[in-house]
Amino acid sequence: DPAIIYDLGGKFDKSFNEAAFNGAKKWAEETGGTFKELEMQSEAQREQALRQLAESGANPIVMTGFAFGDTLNTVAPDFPDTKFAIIDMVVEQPNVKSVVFTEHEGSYLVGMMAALASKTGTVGFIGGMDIPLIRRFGCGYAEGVKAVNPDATVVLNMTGTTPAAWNDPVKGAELAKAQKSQGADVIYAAAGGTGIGVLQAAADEGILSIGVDSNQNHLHPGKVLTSMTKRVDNAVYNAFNDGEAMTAGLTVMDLKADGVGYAMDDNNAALVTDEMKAKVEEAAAKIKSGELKVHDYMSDNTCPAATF
Amino acid sequence: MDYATFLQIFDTTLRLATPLLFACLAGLYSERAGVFDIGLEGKMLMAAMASGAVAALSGSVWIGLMAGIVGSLAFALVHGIASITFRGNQLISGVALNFVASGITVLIAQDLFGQGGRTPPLEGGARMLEITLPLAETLRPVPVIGPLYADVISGHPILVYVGLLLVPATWWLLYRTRFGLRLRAVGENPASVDTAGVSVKRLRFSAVLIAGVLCGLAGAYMATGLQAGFGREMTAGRGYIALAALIFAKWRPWHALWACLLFGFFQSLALRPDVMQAVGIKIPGPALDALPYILTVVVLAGLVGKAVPPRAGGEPYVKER
Amino acid sequence: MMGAHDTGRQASAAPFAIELKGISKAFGPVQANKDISIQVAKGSIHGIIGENGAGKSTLMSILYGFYKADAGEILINGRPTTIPDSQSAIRAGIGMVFQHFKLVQNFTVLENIILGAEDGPMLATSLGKARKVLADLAREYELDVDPDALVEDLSVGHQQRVEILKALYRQAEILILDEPTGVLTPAEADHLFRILRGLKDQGKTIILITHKLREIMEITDTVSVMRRGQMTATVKTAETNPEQLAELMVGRKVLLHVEKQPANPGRTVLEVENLRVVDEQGVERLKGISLSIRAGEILGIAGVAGNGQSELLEVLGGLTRGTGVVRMNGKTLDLTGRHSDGQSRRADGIAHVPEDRQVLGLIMDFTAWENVAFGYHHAPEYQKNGLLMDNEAIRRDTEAKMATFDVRPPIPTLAAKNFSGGNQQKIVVAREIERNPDLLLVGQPTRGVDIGAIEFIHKQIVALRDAGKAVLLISVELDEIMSLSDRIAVMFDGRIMGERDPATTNERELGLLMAGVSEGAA
Amino acid sequence: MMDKLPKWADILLVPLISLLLAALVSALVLLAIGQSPMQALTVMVNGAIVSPYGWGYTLYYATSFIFTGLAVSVAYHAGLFNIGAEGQAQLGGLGVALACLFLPWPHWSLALVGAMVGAALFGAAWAAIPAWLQAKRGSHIVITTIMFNYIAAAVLIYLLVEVLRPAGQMDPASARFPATTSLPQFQDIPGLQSLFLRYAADGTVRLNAEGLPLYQKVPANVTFFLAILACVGVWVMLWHTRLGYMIRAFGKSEKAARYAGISAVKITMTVMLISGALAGLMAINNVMGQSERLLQNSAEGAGFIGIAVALMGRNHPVGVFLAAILFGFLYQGGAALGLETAIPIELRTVVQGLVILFTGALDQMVRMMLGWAFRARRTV
Ligand SMILES: Nc1ncnc2c1ncn2[C@@H]1O[C@H](COP(=O)(O)OP(=O)(O)OP(=O)(O)O)[C@@H](O)[C@H]1O
Ligand SMILES: Nc1ncnc2c1ncn2[C@@H]1O[C@H](COP(=O)(O)OP(=O)(O)OP(=O)(O)O)[C@@H](O)[C@H]1O
Ligand SMILES: [Mg+2]
Ligand SMILES: [Mg+2]
Repeated sequence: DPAIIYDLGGKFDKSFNEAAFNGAKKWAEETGGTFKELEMQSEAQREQALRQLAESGANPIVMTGFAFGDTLNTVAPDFPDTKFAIIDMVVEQPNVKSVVFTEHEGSYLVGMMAALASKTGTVGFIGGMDIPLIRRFGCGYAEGVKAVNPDATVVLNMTGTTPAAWNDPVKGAELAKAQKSQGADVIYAAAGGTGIGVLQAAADEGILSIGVDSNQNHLHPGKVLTSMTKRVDNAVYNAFNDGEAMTAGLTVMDLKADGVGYAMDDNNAALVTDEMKAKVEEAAAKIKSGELKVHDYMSDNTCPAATF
Repeated sequence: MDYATFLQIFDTTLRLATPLLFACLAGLYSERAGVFDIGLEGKMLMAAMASGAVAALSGSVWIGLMAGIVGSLAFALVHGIASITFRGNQLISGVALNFVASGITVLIAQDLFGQGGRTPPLEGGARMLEITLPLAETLRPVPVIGPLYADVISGHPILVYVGLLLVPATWWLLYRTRFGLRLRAVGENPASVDTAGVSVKRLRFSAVLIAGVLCGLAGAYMATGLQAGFGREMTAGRGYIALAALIFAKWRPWHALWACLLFGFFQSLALRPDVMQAVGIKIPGPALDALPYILTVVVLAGLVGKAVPPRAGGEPYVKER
Repeated sequence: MMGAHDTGRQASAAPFAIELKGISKAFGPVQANKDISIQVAKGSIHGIIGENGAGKSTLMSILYGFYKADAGEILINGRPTTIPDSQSAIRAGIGMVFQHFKLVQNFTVLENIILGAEDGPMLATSLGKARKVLADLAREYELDVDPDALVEDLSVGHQQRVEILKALYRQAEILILDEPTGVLTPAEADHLFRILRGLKDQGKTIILITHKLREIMEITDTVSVMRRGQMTATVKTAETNPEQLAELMVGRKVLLHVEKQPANPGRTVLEVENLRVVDEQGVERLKGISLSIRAGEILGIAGVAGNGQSELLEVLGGLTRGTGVVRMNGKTLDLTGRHSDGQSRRADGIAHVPEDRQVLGLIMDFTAWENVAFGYHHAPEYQKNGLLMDNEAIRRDTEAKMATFDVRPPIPTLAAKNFSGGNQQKIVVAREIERNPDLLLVGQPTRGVDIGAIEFIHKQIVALRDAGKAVLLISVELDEIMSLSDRIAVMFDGRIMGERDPATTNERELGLLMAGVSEGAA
Repeated sequence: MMDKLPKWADILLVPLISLLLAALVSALVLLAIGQSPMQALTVMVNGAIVSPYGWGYTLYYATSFIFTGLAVSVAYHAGLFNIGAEGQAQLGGLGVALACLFLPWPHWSLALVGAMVGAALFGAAWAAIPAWLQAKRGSHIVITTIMFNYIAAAVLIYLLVEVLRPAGQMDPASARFPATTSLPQFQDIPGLQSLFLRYAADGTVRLNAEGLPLYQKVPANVTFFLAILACVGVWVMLWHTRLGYMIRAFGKSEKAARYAGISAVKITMTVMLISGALAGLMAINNVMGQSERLLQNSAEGAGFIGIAVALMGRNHPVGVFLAAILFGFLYQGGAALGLETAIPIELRTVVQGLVILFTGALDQMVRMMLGWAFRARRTV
């Protein structure tokens, strides 16, 4: 059986981990297969979780989150016959598949959307743990905003410096309220479970929010502008489908490959005008064709559009 | 830092200080009666889970609130039985109940909702709505005072106001009523109460149960007012911060209010590193998080006046050797 | 002589204020009260005497509903009354002043008085009323205290007044006082007795527990004697005398006499000059003590409890700090620094039998052998291999000591708490005396110890003296002081009032000194 | 009021009954959430005892719990309730990390000694301030050690995020320790090694690319033997040295200790330093022996479990050892539950809390129940 390990924040974070869960669920529903799953409770458990699943014969084993990288590097060689897949991190081992996403591209599109929807000219970004990966979200977003409105202000906040930042809705809500008081009327949350608090506070305060990873538009219908979808579900689904035959190596899921995007559905149809959509689609096409290149924070740890 | 930011931080302070205040007052009743209570955290957590779950199931925040109080009371009762009836170690009982609460809340919530120990987000009538105080909008244009009233004082869930009112009420109860006199006496010298013909057990049980109700309010506020639902470990050490505040306040109601507001202020500052940086202070986030604990140690060290706990605190009352 | 024989006649007259029938009470294995019956006439002062642990306090606590009797019956004013708790006792008109006061230290006098007797749920009304009543009571009975003072700021005598006022405020008709004078100065005691007489004149009934025969003779109308949980007799005070009471108390003819040769004092072992001790509350407990003890003599210190004797022992034993000069075998002792502790004192040849064996002298949860090493755990003969304690050696030593001192049962592995009080005391005395110290400090050596053990312990102390060692003896029992000491010093209010030769002085003279009446005035 | 129990009943029966009560209540909880207690027990036993892999983990956890249990016990003998073992263990981890990262070690055995010094020093240092406050200022050690747990967490987050995290790494953790500091785990120890061989489905030993046999890797390591030594050491210290004698005397009666010339300040400080050092030494097991780098929250609550272990083991090293094994079982079994069943892993927290409650706070109730039982037997 395949297996999946969710990172801190948990399977039901309505965001990153839940997207992974949805992919696994889809696979199970389609194939009728069963899979094992584990949720992390603390940093120190990672190795035991990995080993325990591998010992139990699970194959392949998918894990969500960069934080598994170091552990996987030491565990994978002990189980040469087991296939591993890790999301958001590159681990170079003969039996590991690494899946990374071009979050800056998706964030660029929702940044444009935010700038188009904003009336105040100020928009917000609330990141989870302050790491280069999340800055990649923030940087792409800021670039998208500036592309539409070069005078716009982007208020950037990070929730914390430890994995606890993925699961702190109280702090998310307070940061959202603070950003509103600074004039932001659209806030993009790239913070896992913390985002629940951001979206809730935005809805309570009567401003718009942007979800992340999963399609979160339904959480507060008519109040979530859109969601930057990161198709973790597809990555998990594909890995499960490949089964033991999964090939090792790096897979980049970009806009062109539908790895990232923005979500449109009934819940936000009224918020997004055709004109807005047209502008965003135009940019998307340029990115796919390579005509427009969004800056990747992780390529040089700098961001031309924003300072962190 | 402009006035609006200032107001925003105080607004947050008030919101975050409220659960601390309820728990701190809970500890005050219990410890003033001579029963130490390290289990504030567990009771809050239990109440948060119970109120979040019942509010989600019933759709009514008020039924949820009652459930939160009942959940917290159940733990208070066990603490009472262990430390009053069976004269067990009050500290150990509190520590134990915190563990039980930390685990059992997840077990129950997971069983009820299957969402990893979380309740579904609360909506509509299941949430505690913010109430606007009279004249808030009318007064808003008044310079300085207006925004302060409209943005900071007004616009909180009802429990915030209940918490604030509980401070003078507690003061009055403790220092102006018969019950308060006896409660304070039983924490100082239970034998004096006993020989005066008043039941030590009954007094201590009532104090412990009052603490249960107050922790219930704290937890319910967290799950239905501050946040929209319960999440595992959502009290995040607030019970211990409340304990710290209680020591900081030297077991006095008005001081408790100031201590909780101060610690709430630290918490709200920790949320706003940008503000700290803007005014040129660079305190690492973890240092801000740890500030209440550090301050408490400083107080305990007697550097800021000595904190003398109720004299009979922590000791089970034993008549016969 | 038993009070029960003429019940018939008395009952036809006024009923007794209190009548107890067959009261029994056990604490675990300790039978504190055994089938006790007693009658107290209305409007009288009834004394109860008995040795430590005889069960006096227990009996009164039962009457006050603090403890529950295992068996027996209580009649108040002739009516059978059950007293399950203090509330019922108060309702029955009983008030009690405990040996250890039951006051809330950081409450005011007024708050202490209304506690449990408030009128209605609001404090304001109760406080107002209490203030008035208190003023009346103060006038009536000479019971002045500042109603707004904090109890912790009051002297012991005033705290006692608060306790009495508490009882009177609850309109007690029967007042029980448990050893009220133990902590009082003689002047305060006299004042108390005036108050008690006043109360008696108002028709109140008073039960007074005391150890002091003088007080019994002075103030009571009838007196009951308790011994080992039983009531041995009740007599009219006018028809008895101290000798008879003492005999009833200990169960045989007393005036303990210790066989000893005249002292043969040698060089000076201990010299104390201008020793002062200030306690934690900042009260000066020793106000400049000077004394000296020579080898081969016993210096007895007499005094009412609480006049600084305990502090003297403690500062010499290294438990508390003090100022002044103390020389032991010519060496000046450290009274404030690193070496002002029990270990250093032992190293300097001082052994110490503390006043309270259960709190200081023994670890009750430790075994007998562990207690034998207590304080001497650094002794070389108890060590092995340089690093470890030689538990085997300690156990052997314990067996030897238990044999010499006839400790029963002679089981080294038994926990101290499982020995009787007398045997506990023997363990402590054995441990200290067998060290063959140059100076033995010994406080209340025979408190709560049975007669046989008393004689044995006395012999050991004298034997130590005869071996050329110095002994400082502190005891509240004048008899003990008189019969053991070679010289007697009397302490009052932290000072030494004077020194007497036991051969030429008498109880009266010592009593005056103990009451603070100085030589000139005497 | 209460009948005295025979000593053997007090030492054996009371903890046993408490454990049964805790198990009973846990079973009721399981039933209430619609799970089968029997199934849970089976999964736990299978996951934690039956296979070498399982007990490799059980003993790993037990090793940590022995150290923290001893830490709590030693302090308890002096009448001090050290709730700070968690923070002290985290600081111990810092000591281990610094020793392993910044000093060149030629061989693991030397590294072990160095890391032990680091762990003990840092753990003791973290206990020193609460100890000093208790000894000198009378600040309640329970409260101060709780506060110090939180402060420790903050200190570690700061250091891991700002100081120890290698450039380019995203998770807040130190760099990996050099390979020369790697402690032998059970599958590396000759004699134990063959227990951990991996077999293919056909029963043959599995080989790696180089043709060498593959072993199951368990985190239990040589620290386990150190833990046993620590038990013996603590036992000797408490019952066969002057220090232990003074600690126990002080713990039973502070006043009497003063009479005997035992300094409250000295004993409080010494005992808390020892306690902190023992808690710190736990880090050898998890930080050096297992993760081989310093992670955030490395102690994972073992400091708190130490309280349960000490209470359950009656503060005697033998008891602590047995209780630690029991809790190791509970922990590994709990992990198996999380993997194999729908029962959340938090069940083990509940059991842990209940054990503390029944052994530490409701012990009088248990004694009373036993008292009745004894009396009933006598009258029958
Ligand atoms: N609460 C108690 N628990 C257990 N034993 C007790 C208790 N109170 C008293 N005892 C025991 O009962 C016996 C009688 O004690 P009690 O206090 O009545 O004596 P007493 O005559 O008042 O002595 P004293 O003159 O020392 O006050 C003693 O052996 C004492 O140790
Ligand atoms: N709480 C306990 N839990 C488990 N075993 C215990 C406990 N207490 C005592 N024992 C057992 O009793 C034995 C003796 O205990 P202890 O060390 O207290 O005895 P001792 O009299 O000091 O022995 P020694 O003569 O060796 O000094 C221990 O080795 C142990 O096997
Ligand atoms: Mg008495
Ligand atoms: Mg031994």
